[in-house]
Amino acid sequence: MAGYVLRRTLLVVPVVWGAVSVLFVVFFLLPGDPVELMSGGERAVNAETRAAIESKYGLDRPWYEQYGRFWSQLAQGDLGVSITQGRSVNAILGETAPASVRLAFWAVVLEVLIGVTAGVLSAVRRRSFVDALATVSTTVAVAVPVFVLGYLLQYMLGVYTFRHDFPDWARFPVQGIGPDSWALFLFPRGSQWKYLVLPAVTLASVSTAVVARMTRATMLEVLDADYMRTAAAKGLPRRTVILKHGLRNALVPVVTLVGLDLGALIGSAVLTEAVFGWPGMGLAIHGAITSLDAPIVLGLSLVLVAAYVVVNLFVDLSYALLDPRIRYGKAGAR
Amino acid sequence: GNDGEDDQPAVRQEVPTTDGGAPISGGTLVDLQNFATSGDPDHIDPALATTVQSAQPGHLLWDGLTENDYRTGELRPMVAERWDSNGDATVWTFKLRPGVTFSNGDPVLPSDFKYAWERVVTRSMASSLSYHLTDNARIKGARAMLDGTATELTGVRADDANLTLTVELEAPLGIFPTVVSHLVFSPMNRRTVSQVTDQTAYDQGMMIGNGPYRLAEPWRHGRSITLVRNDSYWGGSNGHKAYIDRIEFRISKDVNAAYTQFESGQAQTAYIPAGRYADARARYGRNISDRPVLGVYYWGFNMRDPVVGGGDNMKLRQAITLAIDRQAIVDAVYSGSRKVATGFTPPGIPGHREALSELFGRDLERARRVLREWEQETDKDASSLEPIRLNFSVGGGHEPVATLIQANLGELGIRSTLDPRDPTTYVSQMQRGEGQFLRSGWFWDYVAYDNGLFPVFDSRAIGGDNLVLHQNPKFDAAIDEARRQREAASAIPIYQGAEKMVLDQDVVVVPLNWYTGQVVYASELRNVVQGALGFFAYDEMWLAK
Amino acid sequence: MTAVRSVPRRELWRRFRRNRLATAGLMVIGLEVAAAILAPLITFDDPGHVDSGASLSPPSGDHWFGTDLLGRDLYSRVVYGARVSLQVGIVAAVIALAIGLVAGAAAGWYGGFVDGLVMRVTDVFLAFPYILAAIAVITAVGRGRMAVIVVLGLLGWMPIARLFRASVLQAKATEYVEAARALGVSDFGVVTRHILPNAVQPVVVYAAIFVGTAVLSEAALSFLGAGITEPTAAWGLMVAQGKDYIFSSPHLLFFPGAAIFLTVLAFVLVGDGLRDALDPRVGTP
Amino acid sequence: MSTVSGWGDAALEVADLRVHFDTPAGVVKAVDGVSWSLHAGETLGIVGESGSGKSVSALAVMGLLPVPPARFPSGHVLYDGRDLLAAGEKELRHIRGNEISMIFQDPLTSLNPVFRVGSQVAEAIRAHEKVGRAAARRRAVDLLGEVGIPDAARRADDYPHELSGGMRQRVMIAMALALDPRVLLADEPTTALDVTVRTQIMDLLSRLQGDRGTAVVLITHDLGLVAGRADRVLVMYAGRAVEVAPVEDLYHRPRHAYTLALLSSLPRLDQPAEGRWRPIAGQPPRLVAVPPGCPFHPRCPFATDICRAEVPALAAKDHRAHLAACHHSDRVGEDATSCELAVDVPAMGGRSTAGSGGTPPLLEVDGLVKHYRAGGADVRAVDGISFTVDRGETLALVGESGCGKTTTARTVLRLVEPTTGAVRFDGEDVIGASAARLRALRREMQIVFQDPYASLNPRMTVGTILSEPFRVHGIDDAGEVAGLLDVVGLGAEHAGRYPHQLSGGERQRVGIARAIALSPSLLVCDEPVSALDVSIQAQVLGLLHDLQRELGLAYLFIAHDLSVVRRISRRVAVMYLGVIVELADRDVLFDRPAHPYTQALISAVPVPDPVRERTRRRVVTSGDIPTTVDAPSGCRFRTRCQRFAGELTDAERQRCVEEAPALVDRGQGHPAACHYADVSTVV
Ligand SMILES: Nc1ncnc2c1ncn2[C@@H]1O[C@H](COP(=O)(O)OP(=O)(O)OP(=O)(O)O)[C@@H](O)[C@H]1O
Ligand SMILES: Nc1ncnc2c1ncn2[C@@H]1O[C@H](COP(=O)(O)OP(=O)(O)OP(=O)(O)O)[C@@H](O)[C@H]1O
Ligand SMILES: [Mg+2]
Ligand SMILES: [Mg+2]
Repeated sequence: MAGYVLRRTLLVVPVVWGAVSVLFVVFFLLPGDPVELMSGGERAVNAETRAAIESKYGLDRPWYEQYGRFWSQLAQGDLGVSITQGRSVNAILGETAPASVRLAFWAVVLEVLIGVTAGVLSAVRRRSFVDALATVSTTVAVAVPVFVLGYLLQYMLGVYTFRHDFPDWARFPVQGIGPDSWALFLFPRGSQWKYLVLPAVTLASVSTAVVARMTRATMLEVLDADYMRTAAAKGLPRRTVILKHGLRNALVPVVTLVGLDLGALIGSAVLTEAVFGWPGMGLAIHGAITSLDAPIVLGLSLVLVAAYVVVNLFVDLSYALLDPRIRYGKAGAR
Repeated sequence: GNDGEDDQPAVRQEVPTTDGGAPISGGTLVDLQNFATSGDPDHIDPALATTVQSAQPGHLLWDGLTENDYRTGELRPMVAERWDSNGDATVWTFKLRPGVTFSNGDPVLPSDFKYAWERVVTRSMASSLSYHLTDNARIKGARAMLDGTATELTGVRADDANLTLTVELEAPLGIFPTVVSHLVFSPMNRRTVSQVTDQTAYDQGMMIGNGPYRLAEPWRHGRSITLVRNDSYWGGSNGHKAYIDRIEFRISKDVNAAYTQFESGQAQTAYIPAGRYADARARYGRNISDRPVLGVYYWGFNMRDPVVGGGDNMKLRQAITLAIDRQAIVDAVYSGSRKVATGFTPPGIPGHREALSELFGRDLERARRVLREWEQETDKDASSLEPIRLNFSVGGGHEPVATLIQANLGELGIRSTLDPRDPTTYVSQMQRGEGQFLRSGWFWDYVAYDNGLFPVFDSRAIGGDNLVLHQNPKFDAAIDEARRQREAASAIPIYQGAEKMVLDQDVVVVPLNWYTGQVVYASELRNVVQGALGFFAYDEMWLAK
Repeated sequence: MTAVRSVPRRELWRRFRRNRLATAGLMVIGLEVAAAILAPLITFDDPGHVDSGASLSPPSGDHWFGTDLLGRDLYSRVVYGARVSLQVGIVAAVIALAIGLVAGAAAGWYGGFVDGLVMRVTDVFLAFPYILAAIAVITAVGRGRMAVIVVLGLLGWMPIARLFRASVLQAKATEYVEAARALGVSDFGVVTRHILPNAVQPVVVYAAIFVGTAVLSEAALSFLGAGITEPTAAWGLMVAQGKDYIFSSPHLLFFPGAAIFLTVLAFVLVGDGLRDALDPRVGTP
Repeated sequence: MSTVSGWGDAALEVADLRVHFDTPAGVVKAVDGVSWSLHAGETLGIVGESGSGKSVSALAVMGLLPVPPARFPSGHVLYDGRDLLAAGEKELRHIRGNEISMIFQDPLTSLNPVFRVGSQVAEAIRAHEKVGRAAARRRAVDLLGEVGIPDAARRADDYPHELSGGMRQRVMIAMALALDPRVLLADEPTTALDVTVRTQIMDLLSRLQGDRGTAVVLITHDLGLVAGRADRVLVMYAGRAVEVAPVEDLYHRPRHAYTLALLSSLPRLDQPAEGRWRPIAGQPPRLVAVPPGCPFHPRCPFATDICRAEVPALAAKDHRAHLAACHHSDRVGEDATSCELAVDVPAMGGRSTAGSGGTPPLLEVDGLVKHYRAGGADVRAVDGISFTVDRGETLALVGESGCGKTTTARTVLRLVEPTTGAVRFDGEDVIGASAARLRALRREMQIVFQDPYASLNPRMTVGTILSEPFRVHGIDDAGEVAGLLDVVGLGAEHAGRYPHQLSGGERQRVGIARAIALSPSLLVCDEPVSALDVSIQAQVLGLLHDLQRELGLAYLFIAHDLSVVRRISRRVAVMYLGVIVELADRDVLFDRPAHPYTQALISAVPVPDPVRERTRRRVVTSGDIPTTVDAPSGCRFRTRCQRFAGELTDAERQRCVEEAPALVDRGQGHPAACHYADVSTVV
């Protein structure tokens, strides 16, 4: 087991390295000129100013020197300095990462709670109304563009309820993370909860559908399993049979999916972040790409990639807990 | 300056209707019209803030030597009590008001101005606003500092004892007092600013100013810039402190989202996205600030282009100008919110004349006639020309305009194609002459005729903002002549003549429309006044209970 | 994931047809393909025809779906948009399939070093936040239809490679492959005649769903300003532009949005139908 | 419908049970009018081929069938004065596991893989009794000890996959008997286990049954197994009960044509290859389309018009307790004693041609070794075996699961490369052959696989599959496919079908046809019939036999079913953990086995004869088969050897521990790898 953990952990390194290097290359292919963008977009830049900016950020050095510098800084825990904001990327990370993590975390919570419940219900009551409802809504959730859903929610629970003087609980803020954004922890404080609701629901929508579909499929498979019959034959109540014996076995693929998702959600939440003005990493990277701010893009992407890989490492390792048949570094018994 | 992005907030020169009632102090204003349109500014340091939005907080944090009255647009003294110049308008002396302090209690002295201006042209600052000192005002020694050959701004003398600031220019400039109203000329508290190691990162921390507001906390990127009332403010030209306790400028890139946020009752101001303008008019009626601001949206011809440029093709340009339906563009693309341009210089600039250009109205008949003349004169066939390239930068929302222009040209039998370019290098591509019929825009930095004509059309601005590469010695001479006038009034006819020259004789640009404000505000917000250059006078507003 | 195994085509079709939803999905796709091909015949207006006077008119007899900002007929644009969106979805899927199949086959068949290498590269690509990586590349190469297609393909092949590798490994270990080798069939023959046809079906399921998600991704990219550019009539672009008029002129969002929705739904249903048809547990009794 | 309860009060009674499933393909009448009763302490055997409705009827008793698709058009399940079919969920829950419990076929899949076995047993207790966690666990550990799990306290914390198949089934039994139920339904409790382990488990069940007086329903398709274990036997066919009788009556005086046919189609361990043997023709019916009248009539040699028209009722025959549903039970009864319809089969196994002309053996395997590396350990799948196969003869290779039979087959054909050792075909070195030579050699050696589904490419039609050999070797295949189909007893219409459209037997025929397409001289058959039903098994064996006679094929026949081996082989090699432990002519091996393992193996196979089965001498091995990774030193069998455990002195044992016995003749007339080889009769 220890050997396996070590091997898997070491594999993280080439993946992160490869991903960031690819991004680096892409950035060197970019035809744009960050300096020009910096100075207000369309304003002409005089040569002196340009030279000064370029030497300040090392943009005048050959690519391999910039590349080397990136990694050597990184070795000291320094992600570099943003070109457009003039601040350290570490600081930007410090502000955006907690927001991203909060959003992704709660989206995953919703996704698991709703997705698994819906999946189990529709598998157990196959071909019932619940099943039909779950199937229809999950298919629809997959086919509606995320931002359209976000706008609809904003309109219905933000604008409409405000205009028509609905009670306070039905009125949701439509932008941002909330008043006291300094306390950016997993658990929002006070009215921050309300700010979280719509983005989390929007972000969770697609994943919830996927989780529900996956849970339903594996549950159906598990319900057919011999050990379910054994459990019933012992005289256990149906709930116990389904929730203890069934769900536990259906969990491995669901956990894999959720793990992949948690890693991916932090980055791919960009659409939701854009719709709700959520100050997360996705939005920061998106903004940095359009303003050609390579240090932000590389620095934050590095963190995202690492987060993704590490989360998945944990998912991999958690299999051993969920399914005792999976033991690493040892041949499976007969 | 040049418009950073297309849609900008607005200025107005007329006195707005103010709501009755006495001003009340207190409350928090959540603002979405400023930074909730195009996201984080690059800088909010007066020395570095390039766009109207990025300069807005600066206007509340600093008072300069002079200012344009937010209601009438006329130039008024601020920190400078009075000023004067020598005979040819090359040496200017400002006498500072005593008792003006920074928010940390330090007095504002002439040396603080000198220090601030030197800071702007310090090479390592790499300020893209340095041209105000080097090119526009042409302060002696500014160029040398920028080149790195000098460490002092030799043309500026600060006499702190007598509160006198003397400025020597390299060329006459009658509008210099107007020029120094620009935020870049704000004073800097030397004692605190010189402590900062990276001067370009000064705006990341707690900047100290002398205006009606002060920073409540450092700039929070992507989120907000928050100001609180400066309770030690000296009162300014209107003699009172600000009313609203706290102003939160929320930062976002999504105009639509911000507007939705306003609609859900989460903010007091918002910028109205074009597509929602009609709806907003109907719904919020009186609470919309929509007067014209000092900016023009235009398409220009590359004057060095063999097909459309040069004297020979003047009539082709004329025909194109006459064919474009400015009204239709304003109606379709901007929901009628902008004003059709009848010249280049917008209303609000002293000297503006309505219908200055004789080519502003659409006249398809005349266009066809002129085109036929051009065909005969040049022995060319308009319909067999290579399609004319319509250049614009991607992402600025110019596609619909280009598409409509394409349709208009089609009516003349002239073929054209959309040629969108990378926004990050658009300017330099155009500077290199790669454009043909190209989109641009201009925002005035100060309320002066010169500030539009010189940067866009003077041959000395080629390589700068003269993207049409217009070069006409007669025009250049007229500008010089106007600048020599000490009296603003006497310069105006000269500027008007110069403008007519570029519009009707050389036919260099087609000004399509003048920008207007598109800001909606909550009914409890009172006395919403937008200054001449697009800045809101938040210090004059108050929140009704 | 449920085990998916190989089923002969005729049988697959028979089982697929039993699934009414999936058949409906297939019909929607068929109609869209027909609309895309016959676009000039079934529309009354050039999709690029500008009529500034008719800007933003609501649906009417003249303009079934209304007009857009520039007064272009939305019905024509939606119909012509089928060409673009189907092209984006299908070509991107083809690119992803081409890369994924080659990579997966190489990894599965050769194993060892090749396998390790391919899987690491797959990991690298999977680790990117998908949309952000797409935006970065599109920013680099410039916006446009080709860019969107290529990027979606280039960033979408990894699951295909993984799936295909797994099913190649599975097929490789079967007794019929062994039987073929025992008969003296060459490696090439084994791969092309026995392994590929059997391993490709689970991938086809994924590819069908991929087409749907690619159409969605195009919309997402347009929304984030990195999609297809004007004046192309692309659904994603129309939706992204229409969202600004969501309250004043909802038809701008509704019609292209519905087109996207139906298309994605159709491909997802077809994918689901294929999966069920391939599922051994739903076999002939 | 007459009730079958004849003997006083029944512990459990099933009356006119019908279970129908609604499926897209139609109504599956899985159980269609079955009645039986079970008395306290009694063992009722239910036998029948796959799909005949055995499991479904047991599950119906437990109320474990999914409703829908299941329906119960008629029937009662009477237990303790209640009808379980009508009982509510709560009542059923009280009965399940507590009063009636069940053991399932596959102990691996029937235990929940994610819970420890101890807790799964404890859970069964806590489902019905209010006991604490700790107390339940103590009882679970006791139970595990009682079912013969050594070191039960520790093993209780194991997960199912950490136990061997036999141990898992013991856990299942512990779970089923935890609450002393009155009735135990054992659904194929030993089918998934190795032969030697089967005996252990059945003995355990019998002992526990005896101790507790449990009534047992023993469901199986193995006629031999019921013969020795059941008091009464019920035979099912196509969802119907066709015959019920006390065990002796059923085996010696069958009164239903199907029972008779089944009995006479069985290859028997206790009978020489020559003699009475009669495969049943045709296929069992599909349950969506059961033939009208007697469901067996299409395959029945006695069938007449009445069989086609009328469903025969289950009626008493010789005496009250012997019932059969056959229109011709009298003729069946006569035939059973006269063997009128049986055909005499000549000896199978081919004739060796070796020695006659001094020609070398067709296949020569010498010191073959194949080691796999898996998970950091060396799997010594085949560890130095040598044997020969002569032209036209059948050499059977037998042994329990995992002993290396398949590996041997694959290495012989060089489908995997051996670690060391030589394989010569007709004198030519196979291992060192070039690619081109290998291709040529492969025309001569072919293989038939165990799983008739997996060995046919599902996307090719039978025609394409059969023409592939010709295509590959550049031979014109015109007419060949039709000829091949004909040879294996299939029609030309099969050429256009896909494998899934064929039955198991038909698929296996296609597999054989493909193997013989290029007229090889050696066919390696890797368990070609073990996945097939008894009646189909007989058909395929018959086909192989015919082919051998007609084409002079030699077979390397791999099997674990010794009854089959006895019927078809000429010589037999017994493998244990990668080595051959005994090699002899067939009859010699069965009549006078010399190696203790061979003896245990043979004695573990039940024979379908109740009298004989009860009086046979048993050689019982203990424990589980070690894995090839941790094979014992010296003699690999010593850990399970009854002689090592009981008869040998310490000094003698020392030799077994230290020295691996060579495969040589120690005076018993044939080679055996045992230091103390000693001939003994166990059949
Ligand atoms: N849930 C179900 N839905 C439809 N058909 C079913 C279902 N369960 C069982 N059957 C069918 O009922 C028939 C009888 O099945 P059953 O399991 O009782 O056979 P069996 O005699 O136990 O055979 P085996 O020896 O293979 O276990 C089979 O044809 C099977 O396909
Ligand atoms: N490719 C492989 N890698 C590792 N171990 C293997 C491999 N193939 C077989 N083995 C192991 O080699 C041993 C012998 O396997 P083999 O399949 O030859 O047994 P068998 O006698 O055919 O068994 P069965 O009766 O179950 O078919 C087993 O322990 C098996 O797990
Ligand atoms: Mg069964
Ligand atoms: Mg085997």
